[in-house]
Amino acid sequence: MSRRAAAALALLVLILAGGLALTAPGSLPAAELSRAYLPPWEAPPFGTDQRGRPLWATLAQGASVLLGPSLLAGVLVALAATLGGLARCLALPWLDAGIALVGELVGSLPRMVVVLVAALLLPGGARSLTPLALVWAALCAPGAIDEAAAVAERLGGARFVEALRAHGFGWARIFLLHLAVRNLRPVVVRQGAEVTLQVAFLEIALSYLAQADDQPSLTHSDRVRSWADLLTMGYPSLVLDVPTGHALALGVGAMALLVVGTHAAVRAARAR
Amino acid sequence: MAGWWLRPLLRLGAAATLPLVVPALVAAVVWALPGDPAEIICPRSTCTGGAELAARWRLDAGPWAFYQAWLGDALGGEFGRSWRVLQGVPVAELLTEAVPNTLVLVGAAGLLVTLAGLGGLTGALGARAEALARAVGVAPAVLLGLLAAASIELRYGADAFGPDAASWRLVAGVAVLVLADGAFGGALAGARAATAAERAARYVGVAVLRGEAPLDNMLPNLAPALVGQLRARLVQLLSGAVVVEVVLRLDGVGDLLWTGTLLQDFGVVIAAATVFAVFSAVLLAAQAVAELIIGGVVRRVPEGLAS
Amino acid sequence: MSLVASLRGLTVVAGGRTLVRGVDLEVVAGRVTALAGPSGAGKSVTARACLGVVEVEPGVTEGSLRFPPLGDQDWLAPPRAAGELRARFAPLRGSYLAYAPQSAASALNPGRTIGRQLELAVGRRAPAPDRAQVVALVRDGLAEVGLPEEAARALPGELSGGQCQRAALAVAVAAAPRVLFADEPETGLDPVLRRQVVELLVEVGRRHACGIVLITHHADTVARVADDVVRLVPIDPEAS
Amino acid sequence: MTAPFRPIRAWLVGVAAVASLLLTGAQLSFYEESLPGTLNPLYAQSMVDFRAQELVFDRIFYHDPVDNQIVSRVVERSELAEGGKAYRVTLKDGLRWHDGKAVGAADLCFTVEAMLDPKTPSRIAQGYRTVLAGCEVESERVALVMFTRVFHNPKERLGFALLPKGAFTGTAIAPDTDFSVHPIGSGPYKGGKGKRGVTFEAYANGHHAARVNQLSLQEGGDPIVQVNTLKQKSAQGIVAVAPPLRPDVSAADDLQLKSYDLRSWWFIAVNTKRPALADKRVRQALDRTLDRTELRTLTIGVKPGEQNSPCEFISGPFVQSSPFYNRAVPTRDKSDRATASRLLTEAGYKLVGGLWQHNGQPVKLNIGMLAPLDKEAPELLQQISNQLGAGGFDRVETRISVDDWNRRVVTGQATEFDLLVGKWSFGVVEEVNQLFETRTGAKGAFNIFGYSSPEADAAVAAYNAARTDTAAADAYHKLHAVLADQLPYLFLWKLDTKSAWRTEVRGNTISPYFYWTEVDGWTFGG
Repeated sequence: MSRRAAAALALLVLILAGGLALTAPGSLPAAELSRAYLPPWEAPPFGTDQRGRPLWATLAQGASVLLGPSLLAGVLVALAATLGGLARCLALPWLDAGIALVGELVGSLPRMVVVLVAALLLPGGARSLTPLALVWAALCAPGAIDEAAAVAERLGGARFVEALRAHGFGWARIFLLHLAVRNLRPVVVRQGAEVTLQVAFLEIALSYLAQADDQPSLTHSDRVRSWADLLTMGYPSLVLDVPTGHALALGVGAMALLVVGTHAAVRAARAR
Repeated sequence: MAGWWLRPLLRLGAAATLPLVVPALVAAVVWALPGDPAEIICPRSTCTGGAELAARWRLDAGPWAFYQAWLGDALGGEFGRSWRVLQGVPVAELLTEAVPNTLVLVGAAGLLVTLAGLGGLTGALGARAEALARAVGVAPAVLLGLLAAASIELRYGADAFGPDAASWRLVAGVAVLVLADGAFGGALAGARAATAAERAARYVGVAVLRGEAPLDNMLPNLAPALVGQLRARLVQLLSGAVVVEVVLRLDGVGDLLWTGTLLQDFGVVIAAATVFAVFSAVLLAAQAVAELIIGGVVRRVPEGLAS
Repeated sequence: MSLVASLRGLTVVAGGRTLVRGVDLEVVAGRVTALAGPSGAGKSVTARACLGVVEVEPGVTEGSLRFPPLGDQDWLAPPRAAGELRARFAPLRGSYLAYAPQSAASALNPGRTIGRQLELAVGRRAPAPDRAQVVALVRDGLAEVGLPEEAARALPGELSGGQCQRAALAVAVAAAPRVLFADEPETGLDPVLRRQVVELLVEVGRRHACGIVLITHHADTVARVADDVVRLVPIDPEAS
Repeated sequence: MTAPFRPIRAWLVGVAAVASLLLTGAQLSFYEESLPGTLNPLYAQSMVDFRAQELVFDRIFYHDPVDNQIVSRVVERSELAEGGKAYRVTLKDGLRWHDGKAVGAADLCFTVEAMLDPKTPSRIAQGYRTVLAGCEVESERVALVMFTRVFHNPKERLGFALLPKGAFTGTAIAPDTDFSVHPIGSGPYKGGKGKRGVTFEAYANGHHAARVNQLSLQEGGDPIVQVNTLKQKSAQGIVAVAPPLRPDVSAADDLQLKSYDLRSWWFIAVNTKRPALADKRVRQALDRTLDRTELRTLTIGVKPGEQNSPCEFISGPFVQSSPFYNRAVPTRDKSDRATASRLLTEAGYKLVGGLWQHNGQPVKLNIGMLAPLDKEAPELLQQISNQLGAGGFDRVETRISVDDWNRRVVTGQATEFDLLVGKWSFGVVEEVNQLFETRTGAKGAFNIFGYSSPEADAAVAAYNAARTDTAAADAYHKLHAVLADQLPYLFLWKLDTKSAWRTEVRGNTISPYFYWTEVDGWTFGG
């Protein structure tokens, strides 16, 4: 798939998810028990849940819950990686050692454990994904910075910059265009996309686990549903003859959409 | 280069302090939060053993005093009682039941992931295996866990989550943990990439001309990177264990941490988080020891000359 | 003086292009045969073919190679696929045939001490020496190339360029080879070191009654040390 | 039971359990609404706790489910003494605790003293401190219980569970002791609480001979999955079946739908302490903003006019079948938005941009609901919120876990909420004093928002002074009328609970409120 086609696909997924998130209803639509469990062909576009509510509302609300924070986390990590890569070209050994040390410490603990302890200590049970997304981004940043710095190292680091300076290029042009845009772009976008996908799946996992224990989710208020609800609703269809297969398919489809989007973004940004 | 043994020793130091740092951090954050710390740790109305707990853990005397008291107890195996996850049961008892389950789960998964690394190193597992593993690995642990739980429930019905299906759930848990979030695929890809990069180095080509085996030459230089990759992968397995244990209802430390967080049972959470810190510390220490061994092998000299 | 290697009519083809054609080479124990020619003439390809390591396809298409002390088996007889040659020459590499690489700093295994690498090389001698002999041979190997005994404990990264070149030579010779291919030993060295290394090579080679094939493009080196010269002329692509 | 012996005992219990399984293989597994919080009767908080503890402990006196008479399994004789201010109880002979020790008068007096001990921080004990004054052991099986005053129903006042003196070191009993997980009782089953369920093993005793060897309590997940699991014979019963699934259960021929009289009624408590809601007219407006018929249809799935509907509307804090229910006070089935806005404007509210404002401040209602209610009336919180939104109120909703409800709401600490959706159930004594009496000392222990009104206090005083049932009924009729007017609670409906059991389970009489009182009569073909 050419880079241009990949970029188009990634953009399409982003617009689709963004559109869904923006059109998400503020609270649960009214229930119509008579229209429960309708398959997609009887109640387009995605059928209804056990309360007769259209599944597209759950899909949209799920997108609104996880899209913002996961994109935010992805962008932050990408930014951190870019800065890390540029810093490696400044030949500041103490900075490189410092980043390595932080990376070691942060990388030593399982991320989910850190996120859960943070969730416990969040004051007043702040039911939002953003703080947890920021914690996750902070945990991923050192690894991303390391990898970007390695790319800068292979380029020649400070020597590469001096060579370009010798050609008379300005600092901005060197750091922004040559380093950031041309050389660091592939690794930085990949790191950002990976974190975006991880945070989105983190939200789905946390919401699903909360429902497994019949407790309110840590990541969103009870007013809205998340994609985890599609999985919970669809699970019985695997085990019993309960007509919620379409909910499971929709949930898995939504997750697949995220995967396609992030992988397309990575391919679009890959080196020539 | 400063003594090669400096970095492993630093790592050993980090391993020793990690289990001490985690509870300290949690205590510091609790005191930094608005509201009365004692109310967060052991609210008076139900955790009425609180008076005695408040005295023993010196909740009123600030974070440092609490930390020292808690740590003193913890080293003695006393973590106080759970007042919400299983009210009345000593947290130590919950841990003694949970820790072995997590060790078996993550241990077995870790073994398979190590095999993936070796497969990548020796070339036994090729590009096709990597592509397949990465494709499956795209699915997150919660999705694979859900499918595994369904398959078990189809086979065992209602007592799928009872005692007699426990061994099947463990096997499914290991499979999910290994395959999900690209654990196996990542380990294989990482090892293959590192090996390919090393094989391209000149000294390997020359070693072949000298009649030596390429792998034998690469190993000492490749080992530190592979050990580092493996440790990061095992830490990722610990992270995935939380999801797998809850979805497949394996009573491990991850499930304990999750239930504790959900029910805001502070004693259980700080104990479970510290156990995870101990697991991570053990991995760090293992990596340090491995690096020391590798350093020793690299610096080996024929005996006679060692004078 | 006995003939240790005789190569007749070697032709190596890579894809559509012929790298070398019709190369003849006689290597006599104790004598230095220079394999000279401009870079790209196929000097390295010839040396590697003699070591049975051909990474191109179809690779060796014609030529015969005999090592008289081992009998009159033609080691380049078909089948000549890369894997086949690699396996066939395996027992000879590092024992009968040795290879001293150019710019040794990046050719020695960074993860092994010089002493250890010498020990492994010595271990490939036939019959295998025992513990005491190994230590003695390693000590002699170092002394022979003018390296102090402490160098045994050093990693290649901790030695200078010249020291690495000497160490690489010591490792190559440690296996008591009968044929030693020295690939551009002067590269990356300053003029003074360059002269010392070449002389050391010749002196050590003669002492071990080893047939040396010196690959170089420096005319003055050829003039100074070579007993015989085989000049390779690059093949004109249109002509082949 | 000192620590070293516990492993050995546990091992023995394990062997016994396996042995009993092999013998009859009769394990009856059933789904509860949630796991019991504790098996220690002093700290029972939810209905689930009371039901689970009924299997493990004997309540001294209890209501016979058939004729509602007050009877006992542990008391041989009992008579009033000291002019009605004391009660002499003679226990039966041959009763044993689950650890084999004999049950004696010392245990009865220990239980009373434990409840009177101020260092036992149990709310149930706190309630009994206004009833019991002390206890004297007169002989090995005779104890004299002293009351704080003369009661017209002394036996009903001794409805608490008997605790073993030998299992505790002192009368101060803390909630988080091992007893709450491995209790020792005298009831038909010995209980052991695990993380994922509770197992009960039959314990033959002088007064109990349960025929089902083992009961296994599990937390019910998705209601649909529960019903289907029942159909597949993997479980035998569900304590509370969600209304939408009841037709499905009654349609299945190998399942039985049995009613479980919980005498419970649902309410929305209003925070009378909040200025914006202090005015009675505002609460009356809220009451008219709600449309109970639509709520019932959407959440419980009961259509208007349905025959013997499980859910009937109420106008006060009692169920219609109770003698205390005041039929003169009408229920408000439909919403009346016009009157509601008139009342609000009278109370000084202004409608700005579609939202009500009270002296310049937008009124944002913080609504909380007891989480497990979601199972019986799916999304009730959401529908109430939608209706209040349509009525012009800004609002935010939160589901409150059972722990937080019992820990903060019932004890009056959840003052950050404006509306709290909950449910009260009454078993032995249908007494609502503690809900509406001004909260002073031991009085008004369950007064959620600290509501206080002289008329309500007067009605409660009249009830307390009543010597006869009719006098008590009149007092509560007056209270009903007062509350219907002042509306500290918006009274929703009575919802009786239905249980589902497989037909192989026979003789399964379900006692009101405590459920398992007659478990000895249950049999299970297995």
